[in-house]
Amino acid sequence: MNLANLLNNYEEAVAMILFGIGFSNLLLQKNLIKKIIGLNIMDTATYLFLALKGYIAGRKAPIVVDGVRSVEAYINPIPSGLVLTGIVVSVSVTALMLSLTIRLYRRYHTLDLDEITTRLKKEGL
Amino acid sequence: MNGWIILPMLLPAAAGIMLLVSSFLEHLRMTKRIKENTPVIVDEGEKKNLHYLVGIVLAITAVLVVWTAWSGERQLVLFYLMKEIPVYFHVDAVGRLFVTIVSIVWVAAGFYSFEYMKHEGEEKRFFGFYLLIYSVLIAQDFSGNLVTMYLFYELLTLVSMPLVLHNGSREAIMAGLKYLFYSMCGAYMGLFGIFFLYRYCSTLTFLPGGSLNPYLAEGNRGILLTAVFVMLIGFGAKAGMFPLHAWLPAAHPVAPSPASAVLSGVIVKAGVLAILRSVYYVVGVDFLRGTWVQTAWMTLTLLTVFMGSLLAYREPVMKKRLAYSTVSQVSYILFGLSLMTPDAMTGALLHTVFHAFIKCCLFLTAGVFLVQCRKRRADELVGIGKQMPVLLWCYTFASLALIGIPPASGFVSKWYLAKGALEAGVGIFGWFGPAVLLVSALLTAGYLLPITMKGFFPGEEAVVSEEKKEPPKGMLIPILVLAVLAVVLGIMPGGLLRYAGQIASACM
Amino acid sequence: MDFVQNFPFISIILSLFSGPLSSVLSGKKAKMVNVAVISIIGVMSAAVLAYVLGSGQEYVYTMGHFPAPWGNEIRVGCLEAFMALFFCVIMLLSMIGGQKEREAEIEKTKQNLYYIMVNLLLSSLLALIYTNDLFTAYVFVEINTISACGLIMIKQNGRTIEAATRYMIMSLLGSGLLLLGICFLYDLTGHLLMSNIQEAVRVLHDTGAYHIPLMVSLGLMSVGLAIKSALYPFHAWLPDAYGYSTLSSAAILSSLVSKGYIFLLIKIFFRVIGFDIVRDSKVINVLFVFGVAGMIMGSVSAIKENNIRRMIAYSSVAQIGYIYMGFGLGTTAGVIASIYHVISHAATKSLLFVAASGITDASAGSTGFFDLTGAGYRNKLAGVAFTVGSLSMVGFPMFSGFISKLLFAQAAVGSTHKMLPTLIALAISTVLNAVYFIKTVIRLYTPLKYVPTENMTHKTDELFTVTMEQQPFKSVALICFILLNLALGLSSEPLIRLIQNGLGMFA
Amino acid sequence: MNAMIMMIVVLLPMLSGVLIPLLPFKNRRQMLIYIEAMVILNSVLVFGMLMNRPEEAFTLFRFTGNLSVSFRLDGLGSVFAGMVSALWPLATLYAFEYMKHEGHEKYFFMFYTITFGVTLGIALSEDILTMYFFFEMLSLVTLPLIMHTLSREAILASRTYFYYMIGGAAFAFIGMIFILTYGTTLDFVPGGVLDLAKIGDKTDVILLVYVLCFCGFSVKTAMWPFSSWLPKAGVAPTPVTALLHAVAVVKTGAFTVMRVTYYSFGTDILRGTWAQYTVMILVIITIVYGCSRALKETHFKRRLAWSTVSNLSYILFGVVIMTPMGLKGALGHMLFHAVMKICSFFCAGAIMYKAGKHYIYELDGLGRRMPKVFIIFTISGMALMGVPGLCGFISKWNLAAAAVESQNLLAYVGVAALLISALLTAIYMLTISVRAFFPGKDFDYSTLRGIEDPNWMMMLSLIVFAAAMFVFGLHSGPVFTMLDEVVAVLK
Repeated sequence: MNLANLLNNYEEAVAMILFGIGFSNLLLQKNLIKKIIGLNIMDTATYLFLALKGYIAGRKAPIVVDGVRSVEAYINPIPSGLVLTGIVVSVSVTALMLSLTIRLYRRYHTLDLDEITTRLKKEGL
Repeated sequence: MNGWIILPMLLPAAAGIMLLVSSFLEHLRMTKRIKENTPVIVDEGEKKNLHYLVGIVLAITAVLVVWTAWSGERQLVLFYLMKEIPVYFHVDAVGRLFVTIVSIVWVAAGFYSFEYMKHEGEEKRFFGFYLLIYSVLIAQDFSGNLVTMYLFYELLTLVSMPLVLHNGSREAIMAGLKYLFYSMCGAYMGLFGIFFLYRYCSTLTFLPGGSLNPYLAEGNRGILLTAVFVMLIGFGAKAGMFPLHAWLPAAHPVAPSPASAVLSGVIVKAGVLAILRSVYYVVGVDFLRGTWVQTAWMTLTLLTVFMGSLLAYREPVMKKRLAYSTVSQVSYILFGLSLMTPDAMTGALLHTVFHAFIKCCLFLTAGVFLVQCRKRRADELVGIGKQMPVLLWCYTFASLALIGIPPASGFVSKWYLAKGALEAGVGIFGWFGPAVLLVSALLTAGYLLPITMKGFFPGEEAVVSEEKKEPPKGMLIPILVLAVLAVVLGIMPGGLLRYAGQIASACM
Repeated sequence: MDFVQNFPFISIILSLFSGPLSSVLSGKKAKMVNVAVISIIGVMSAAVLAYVLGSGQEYVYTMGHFPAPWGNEIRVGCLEAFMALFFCVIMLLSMIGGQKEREAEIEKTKQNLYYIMVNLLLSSLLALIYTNDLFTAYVFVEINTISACGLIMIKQNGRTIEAATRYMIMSLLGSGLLLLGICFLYDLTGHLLMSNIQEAVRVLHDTGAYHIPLMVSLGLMSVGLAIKSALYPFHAWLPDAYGYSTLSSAAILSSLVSKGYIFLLIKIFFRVIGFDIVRDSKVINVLFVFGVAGMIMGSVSAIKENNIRRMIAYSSVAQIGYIYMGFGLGTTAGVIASIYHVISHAATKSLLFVAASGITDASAGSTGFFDLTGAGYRNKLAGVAFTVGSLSMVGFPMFSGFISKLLFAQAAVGSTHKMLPTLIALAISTVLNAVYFIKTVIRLYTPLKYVPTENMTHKTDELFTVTMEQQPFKSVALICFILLNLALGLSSEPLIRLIQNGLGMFA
Repeated sequence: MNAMIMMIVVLLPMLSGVLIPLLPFKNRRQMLIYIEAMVILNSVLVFGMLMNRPEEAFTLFRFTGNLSVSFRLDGLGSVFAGMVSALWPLATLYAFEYMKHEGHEKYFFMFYTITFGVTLGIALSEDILTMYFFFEMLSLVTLPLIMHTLSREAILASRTYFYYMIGGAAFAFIGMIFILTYGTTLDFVPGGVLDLAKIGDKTDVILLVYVLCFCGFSVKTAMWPFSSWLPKAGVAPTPVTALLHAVAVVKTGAFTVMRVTYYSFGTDILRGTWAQYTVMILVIITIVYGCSRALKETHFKRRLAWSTVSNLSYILFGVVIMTPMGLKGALGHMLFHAVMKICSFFCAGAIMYKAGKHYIYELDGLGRRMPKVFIIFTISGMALMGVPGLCGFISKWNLAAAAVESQNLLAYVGVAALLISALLTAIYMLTISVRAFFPGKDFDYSTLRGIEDPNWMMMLSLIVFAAAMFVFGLHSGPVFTMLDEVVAVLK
């Protein structure tokens, strides 16, 4: 484990840093929109990581254009598939979160979750 | 004919219980009458009958007891309390001696109280318990093993407590409870010792010289000595030995005088008997001689002797003064026992006898002062001798005997105590003990004799009526008898001395 | 290949498609469909269970007949089949028990939406149970999250939306970590199918290569799922989500959703990593510590709580602590105890939620602690049911909780270092459980006249007695739950053997 | 078939109890006759069973493979079962009169009768699991009895009670698990079942677990520092306090401790270890602590409850001496204390019932109005103190003899504690009697108008118990011969 390793795998390092940023935003931000942005950063970082793992330098995307070439010509297609699935999941989750945020905003006119909680307590619900 | 042994116990017990029940029923009737607002009639004739009944029972019992005791060895296993532990009666020399003292004092005080208790009321209850205690005391004296003795020892406390709280005042109740708790405390400490003796002795039956099992005791000396010591302190409570002596001065003044008389004269001797039995007849003196237990015991008794006298000297209330005197005098006996020599033990036994008579006599006298002259305090008793010379003479003789002025009885016992102390080979205690006894005797003179002096020589300024008002015969005669006994036994101690000597030599 | 072997796949698909189907149906019809689907799946799971038990071994169902390592697989052992059956039963009973509340609390036009969510939830749970593919598991975890969120927020007031938001946030954190963990593992092994990964991990482990990344991956997945199943201290969302959502939701969420994640974690431990490797790692010690903390702290929070629903919710935190503590012991016996507790807790907790609602029905709808005074007399069945549930939670012999406590303790004795902490934590937690549950039970049986009324939010004349006839569905559900509890408590032997067999098939 | 009877005696009271609220009784009298008949029938069955003891075990049902609820009758169990069965009918008789006032009788008697069965279940348990099972059941079925009046106080008391019970059971549970793991069997075997080979070097852990388990089971005997529930539970109707809290519940605790100590862990591994000293210290503290609290207490029943705390620890003291003789002493005290304490509680109940007095300072002069009750109370007080001739002395004697026999220094301290406690007992019991009989010279009896001794139903129980105290006190041989046989298996 030395610094050289880190530099060699700089893409992975970037993915992890992004994940950290996203994770901490999701966890720590008060503003719901910022939380959702954090969520997306986090997910994207994962996709970046996955995509990196599937990528093999010098090869092409596994899309058959002119007849089947040998397997060596393409990168590993599975991570790409996973990334796609992940994007679908993340989009739907984001949509759900946003819709929840809209509802909360309509009710309480704020995006601060803690403030909403205190108001709820006042309402005594 | 061993079964006879039970009769003198049963008779007073049955009579006592009968009286109590009848007193109880009377109470119920009374409360009902109060409810119905009918006047309460006290039947004088009934009272007379009561006196006859009690008198007859006392007399018959006393005769029976003396006859049972002095007509040879008797023993009886009544039943088994636990496995291997029977309730066992056995008439032996010590029991004989004690039971005789008890009977004499009991009859004397009993007859005295016919007259005295008129002032106190609740006679049926009083005599009921009085008879019960008598029966328990006889049983204790005849007990043949430690557990039986303990059984009656504890019963004694319970049945004698009502005498203390007889008049039902707040003070009396507190004193009664105090008496109860001190005695219980003592009894339980005794019991602590018994538990250990049960384990380390081959039997709990009284055997002169003890029955400690040397094999078992080996290696457990420390705990065994502690147990014996605890036991001594415990049984010492009833005998008024320091540190559990405080009940005496509280209980005596509030009890009716005959009750204090028997408490002081006889019931405290139950403690002495318990100690005597456990030390000389169960543990055996050989085990204790020369140990720290003996030293500590001697120290405690001497301390009590001195302290009791001193407190008595400073005490103005007559009955309290006598109570402190008892504290001091009974510890003479215990000191004698603690020396563990035949002579000292003889002295102790003699002192037991003498002190019983003397102290009973003194308390009965004090009772007369109380009811006849309405005087509680010693310094109020001025010029008594002019009013009741016979009484005061009795008092004076008894006092002299207690102080130990020859030829009165106390001298003989103290002589033997001192002799025993000097022979015992207990180092510093050999001469220190007699010295304390002497000082205490001086103090005794100091607290008893002023009453005589002031009684006969009230001084110039005191205004004293010269009218003769001797107490009624019923009260005077018992006092007279006891006083005479106190003096005569001192002049002719021969038989008694031999008897005590035999007991002592059998134990060593 | 027997036809029965298709049942797991069919049941997942059936529930998955009945979801969209419900969207075009009216509320009433959607309900019928839902009940029918759950029942059918239950029957099918029972058939599968019988089949697996009969054959005595697991089987793998390859989807679309692509072989490993490319195809997606379903793997069925007796534990999986039993779990599916059990989840169906609990879900069915919870749906029956909470019917009246659903109709009252959900807008008429949105009734059918609720059933979409339930159906989706069921399908995701089944998929979590059956799947042999890690990434599929991830996808269904997310579906699970979304539908659970829907269940929470369906009763549309501020509380539930807020609770749903909080739930979503925590869940997403958890699934983010899970996803990252899966990616790491994929990176290390190049496989997504559990059995393949296990082989690869075994090789890695034996050679000692990539030890740290493997551990990181394991840690990420464990923590992710722990967050999702509300292990202390990640439980903040739980009381609100369980406490304010509609009855069926609360019952299902507490007894099933978190259990689905836990089951997935078990699979990861046994089928993906291998339990001996997990045992050697320090991850389980972390789980153990948090589990024990959860056992105590959950109960402490529950004691402080004045709202009966939230109290039960906090109790869930404590119970999940038990389960993780069982993992943390690092022995197979511990895991068996945990699985048994998953089952017993599911049965008990939903019983408690339904009973609590029966009690609040008889207390003018209030969940406040003081308002419940004497409710045991007003709704006798709910009172008895709550008592049974409480005793089970406290670990009273005859009820299911006792057996799980017994199993935990036995497992603990097998572990040298964790023995005393576990036993003492168990004892303390039992006492704490007793404190709040028995307090409530006694409150239920305290007559009204002995309680100062100023603490109550309602007037005593608003109270009325609720009989069994008035709540036929709830009563049926309660009686079934009670019987289930007794059955689990009195004859646990077959079930324990089944769990043992199932775990044996895992390895 | 012979073994079946064990199941019958356990289940019959439960069943007949459950039937009480369901059966259509025409009037109270019918119900009472039914209850008493059932209780007596069951007691007769129990004694029949004790006469010809079934040798084999009987399994009721199984929890899991090797864990089952099963019964077997051995010496120790016989003693306990016999004691319970002898006392129950009398106590029930007493309860009839007393409960007239309390209301909800049906439910009361339902649980009251069920408790009988559960207690017998403990007595007959073959293994530690069964015992634990009934132990928990007992906490549960007695809970409604304490709650019975449903007053605020009763509710609080029952809560405290249950928390303590559950806590105790939780720790007892640990012990059970260890026996399950390290024992050769769960069954009770004289001398213990621990498998030394399995334990290896973990003796200290076993000892710790024993201490925990001991504390757990002794919560029911109200051992310090777990004793405060017992006085609080005194809010229950007196028959309950008397029977359950002086006899059944608390004695169960003692009984379970005996089982665990002598039949599960085995005394050989425990004797002379720190575990023995620890529990003995706790017990000794309780002996003195209970008495001191009793002394301070001015509420009549609570004072008796504290006295129970102390006396129960006498029993535990016998147990922790960990010799057969100690067990014998403990059993003796268990039997005798049951008689003494039930008698004094019944007296207290009669006084509270007839005079409506709850505090000791209110009892002045009552001795004149209720002489029979107070005489019996005094006798029971003296028995508790250990006055020779009454049964308390005998049991104390045996305990102390066992302690001295064991040659354990701490046990000597225990003997001293026993005696200190006896002294304190004298104070707190006799002050009551003295107060009642000697209220002071100028006491106004008219304030006590209309108070008198209770009717024959209550008096009968009292007189029987008082007589029993004398009989056992004067002639304890047969009892201890029987106990000797019981403990003979341990040698």
